[in-house]
Amino acid sequence: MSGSVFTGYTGGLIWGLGGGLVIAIATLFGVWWERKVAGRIQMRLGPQTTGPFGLLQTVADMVKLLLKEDITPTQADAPVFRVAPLIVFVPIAMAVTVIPFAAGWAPLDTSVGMLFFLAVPSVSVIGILMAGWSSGNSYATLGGLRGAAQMISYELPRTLSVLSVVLLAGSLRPVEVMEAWRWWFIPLNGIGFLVYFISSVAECNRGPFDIPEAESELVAGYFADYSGIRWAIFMMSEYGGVIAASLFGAALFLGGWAWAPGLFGTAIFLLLTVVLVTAMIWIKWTFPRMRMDQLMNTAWKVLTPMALLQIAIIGVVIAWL
Amino acid sequence: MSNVLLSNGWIAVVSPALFALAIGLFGTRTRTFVPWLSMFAPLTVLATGIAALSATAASEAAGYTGTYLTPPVGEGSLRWLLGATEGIRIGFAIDGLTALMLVVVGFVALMVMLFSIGYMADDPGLVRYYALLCLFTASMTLLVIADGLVGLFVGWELVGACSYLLIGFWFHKPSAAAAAIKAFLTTRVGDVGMLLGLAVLWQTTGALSYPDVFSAVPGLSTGTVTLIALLLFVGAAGKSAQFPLHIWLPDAMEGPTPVSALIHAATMVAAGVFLVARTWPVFEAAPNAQVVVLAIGAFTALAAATIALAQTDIKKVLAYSTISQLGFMFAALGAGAWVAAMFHLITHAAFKALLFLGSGSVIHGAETQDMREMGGLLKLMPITAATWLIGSAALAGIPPLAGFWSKDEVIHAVMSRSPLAGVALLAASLLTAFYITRATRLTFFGSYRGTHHPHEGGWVMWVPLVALAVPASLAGFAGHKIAETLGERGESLDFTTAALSIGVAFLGVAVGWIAYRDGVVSELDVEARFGRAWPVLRNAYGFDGLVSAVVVRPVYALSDWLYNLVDRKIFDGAAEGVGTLTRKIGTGMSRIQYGDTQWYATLLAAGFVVLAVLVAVDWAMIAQWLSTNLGVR
Amino acid sequence: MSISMIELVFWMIAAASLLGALTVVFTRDVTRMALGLGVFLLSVAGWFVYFSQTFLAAAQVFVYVGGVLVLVLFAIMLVHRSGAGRPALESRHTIDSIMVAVAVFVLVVSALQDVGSALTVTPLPGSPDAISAALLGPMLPHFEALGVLLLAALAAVIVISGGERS
Amino acid sequence: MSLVYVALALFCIGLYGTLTRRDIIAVLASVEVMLGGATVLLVGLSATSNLAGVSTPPGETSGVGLVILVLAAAEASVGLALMLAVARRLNTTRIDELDEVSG
Repeated sequence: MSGSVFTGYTGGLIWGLGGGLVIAIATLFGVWWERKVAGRIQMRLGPQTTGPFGLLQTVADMVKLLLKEDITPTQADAPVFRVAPLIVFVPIAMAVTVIPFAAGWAPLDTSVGMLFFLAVPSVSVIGILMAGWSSGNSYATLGGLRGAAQMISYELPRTLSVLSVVLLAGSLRPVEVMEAWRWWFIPLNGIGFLVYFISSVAECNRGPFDIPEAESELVAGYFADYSGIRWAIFMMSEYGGVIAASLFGAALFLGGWAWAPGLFGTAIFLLLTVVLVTAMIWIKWTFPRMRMDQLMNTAWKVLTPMALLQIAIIGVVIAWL
Repeated sequence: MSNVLLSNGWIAVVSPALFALAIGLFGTRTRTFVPWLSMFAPLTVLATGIAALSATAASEAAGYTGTYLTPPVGEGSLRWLLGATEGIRIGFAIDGLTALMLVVVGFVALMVMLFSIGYMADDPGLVRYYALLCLFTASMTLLVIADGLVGLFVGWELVGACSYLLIGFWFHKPSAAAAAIKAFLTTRVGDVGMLLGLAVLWQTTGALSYPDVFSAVPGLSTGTVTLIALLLFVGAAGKSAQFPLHIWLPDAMEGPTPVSALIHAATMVAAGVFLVARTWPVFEAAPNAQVVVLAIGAFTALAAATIALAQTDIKKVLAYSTISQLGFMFAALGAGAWVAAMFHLITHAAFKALLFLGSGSVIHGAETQDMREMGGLLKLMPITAATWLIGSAALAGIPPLAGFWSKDEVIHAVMSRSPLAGVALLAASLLTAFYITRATRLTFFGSYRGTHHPHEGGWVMWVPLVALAVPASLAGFAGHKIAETLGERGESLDFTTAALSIGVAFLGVAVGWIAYRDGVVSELDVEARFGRAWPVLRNAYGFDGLVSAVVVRPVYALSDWLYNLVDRKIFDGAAEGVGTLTRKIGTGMSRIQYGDTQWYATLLAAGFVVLAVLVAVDWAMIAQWLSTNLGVR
Repeated sequence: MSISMIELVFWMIAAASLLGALTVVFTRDVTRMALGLGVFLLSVAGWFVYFSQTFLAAAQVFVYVGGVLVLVLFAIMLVHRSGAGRPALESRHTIDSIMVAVAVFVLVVSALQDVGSALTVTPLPGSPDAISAALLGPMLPHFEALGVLLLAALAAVIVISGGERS
Repeated sequence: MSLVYVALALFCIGLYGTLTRRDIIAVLASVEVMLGGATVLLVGLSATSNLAGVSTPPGETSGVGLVILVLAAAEASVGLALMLAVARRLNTTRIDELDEVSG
């Protein structure tokens, strides 16, 4: 890091690639976990025959998808169509690299980490728009537009909710935020966490905010024309987004490794992440889908004021600290 | 009351002007009250005049050595046209002369306004008429009340404008419009002379207010004073219709008859006489100018009287009579008897206004102006006839009526200065008695020859006649009083002159009475007897035709030439050429503006490059290099 | 190879940004133009990283790539409705424009000759602390003015894009 | 010096696009390229030059960049909104068809 500016970032690049791999693998388990939870919610068992507890089911699915024909529709804009899934996935994988997994350590330890985590995934909106547009399909385009509108809208409350954490900790560097973390941040920043959690669900385009891919209206939204590995990458992006958001929330809102020293702390952090992931799955399978206008109203008229309220509260409290 | 009016003499000007403005702006809504309301305007003037007159009579005129005729009873001024210099003072001063004029103007205007109620009752332009009368009253008052030639000139031009507007009052009649233009242009000739006179005066004395001018006159050379006096007289002749600028007054009879009475008999046309009287010190210092005034006055008096003989229009008779009588006044002025001139002005104002209003009454009743269609109106319109007889006797110079006294003074003064002029005036008196008798006979005696039913007007029409008949009869006895008011001693009657003029008057009346005993039949007799002379007289010696041949037509031709060549070809051509050129340039330039934003942006960037190059290049160095290496300078 | 690592990075970023810019200017496909713009904007973020302005880089990504570019794509999709065939982007008066552009380039480069030679190699990092100190210190008026400007722009956008009321 | 070349090249490429593109969106994108080039030059010079031995405080470099960023974002959003309004009202996005003011 000393001398040249770029060593840190080359390191970050390597870690980013590693993070992508990790996310990819974690996604497999994420999908399995979702199917198990969904099964339980729907009073059935979910995958169970392939491997122990059906653990290898998604691996098998993966193999199947890799072998499936990769179709590019004739009226599609081929290069754009092909590159779109990657543009959706890569930023999400990159975002994971700034998460502080252990005391004083994050794969990419940068002074603007908090901003990085919010900024980089926003690039995936472009991928969604590209996917929807390049398909040359009205449903897909509509889905892409919806998704972009939704994600841009929910970026605002999400950023504001993270801002309250930044205010409390007085730093944009995630590692430093974690060091400044105290247990009473949870009650104090309760509203902020709620806003963050809800808008994260919306950012991931998951139910009940899955308007962009609403099967009953838009078939499957922006990735309706995708198949095989590219479709898989979209799914990975979705689960990657869920996992990344949960990781970030577990670390910076719920304390992460700060509850206990050493590896034990990291274990607690991962456990909290699993809890958040589970909560998201639970929400998806419990609540009915929202209408487009409800979706927008929620972002602008409920979540944004709430986040602002939280910032106001913290602004007052900070004076006492 | 009197003190307030006199020390604030400007009220007599401003109040009629305000009435004029108010009537002009709001009069149409209160049509019925307008005439009555208007009378406050002359009433103000009359009140001021009477107050001034009584104050002048009370003041001790003897031993006064100031520049006014009598000690001013009211005075005030303010500075005007301020610039780097002191500016010009414009203000008012009321002395005896002004007081007399104020009374004349106020009284005649009041009578005329009263008379007009009946005469103009059915005219749609009633409101405009009264507004103009008020404006005229204000202007005339300004003319007489001003303490300097600037104020006088402003009033002078304003009465001219009012005269123009009132002559052309029935502007839908082409003859009236033409007469108005003729009057305006003719008097303009005189006014230019007057303005030149003022300019010379300003140049040589640096002053235009009476006291300053009068105190400066003795210091001027005789030639200068003569020039100034003659130029002022040109203005006076124009206004007072003296030869050769008399041609407008007969035509001015196109205006309403009460207007003729007020403006073209009693007041405005007398303004020339007033001007000479007012600036008498100037004329006094210029004997040669006096000779000119005397000559023109006497000639005009005689010539106009001869023309009046042959007129068939009752108003034309009176118009030429007015010219003739004004000639009497100017002759008196030329003879140095300006007091006599003013005396005659006042008596003439009374009896000529009376005669005009009487003719108005006749015209109103008989619905014609041609005396050949009248006759026998004595029985049909007794009051008008009675007052007319008083007025015509006064004009003819029958004692003891007003005209006799003043005319006697005039003839006496002229006779003592120039016997030739005196004889001319006596001849004019004879003709005066003759033509007025002729008019009287044709109008009121014999049998009615018209087709209408002549009748007396309402009381508003005969009351002014009666009211004017009083001064027309009695003003002659006020001669001494008037002279005293003017700061001079009155002259007693000269019996030789009186006997002569009485004889002449009775001779004229007798001849007239006999010649026209049968009305229009005799008219034809006379015409036949005089052969070719009669039409010549009727046409006023063809002077109008001469003027139109010598002046009007060349001017028209010149105007046409200028219009066709200079205005149409040069100025219009230039103006239209500029317009066409601009439009062509605009059309050409608009092709660049074809709405392509990006082309504009390209030009913008290219312009930036050019500018930057211009700034970046070291021109001085290049110039140096060029001059050293190539010898380019 | 005399080229250093840092120079390599410089030229990589330069190549990316030039590529993006040229795509924006020359491509005939609307979507690719937008993608080229995305590449360009990301490369600008790369420039910021190169100059150690990490906060600026993150903000660039957040505001431009995540915001403005999305708006551009939105606009493209709203205006060129899908299914209507892909509209070809056309250019005109290219010759004069290229002359002007080259002239401007030559002119400004020659004007900045002296400035360019004064560059130091190592830029100073712009940390969030320093930025906040600057924004709330000497640049506070700029900061406040920006707030007002953004509000005005927001209002303007709402009014302009609000559409006609009956 | 390479920085100046590259940044100005970006600017002039953007200028070329602005002058030649027929579609408003493309013009707008080209303007963004111009702006990006200028910003790169500004931030780059501010961060790296020490003319006369005085260098810009690090915070202010980013601060200036941020100001430009926000200004540009506002400009872009207003511009896009205008473009949408034009497209909706006049039914075209071709800049050469928007010649209401042509002479």
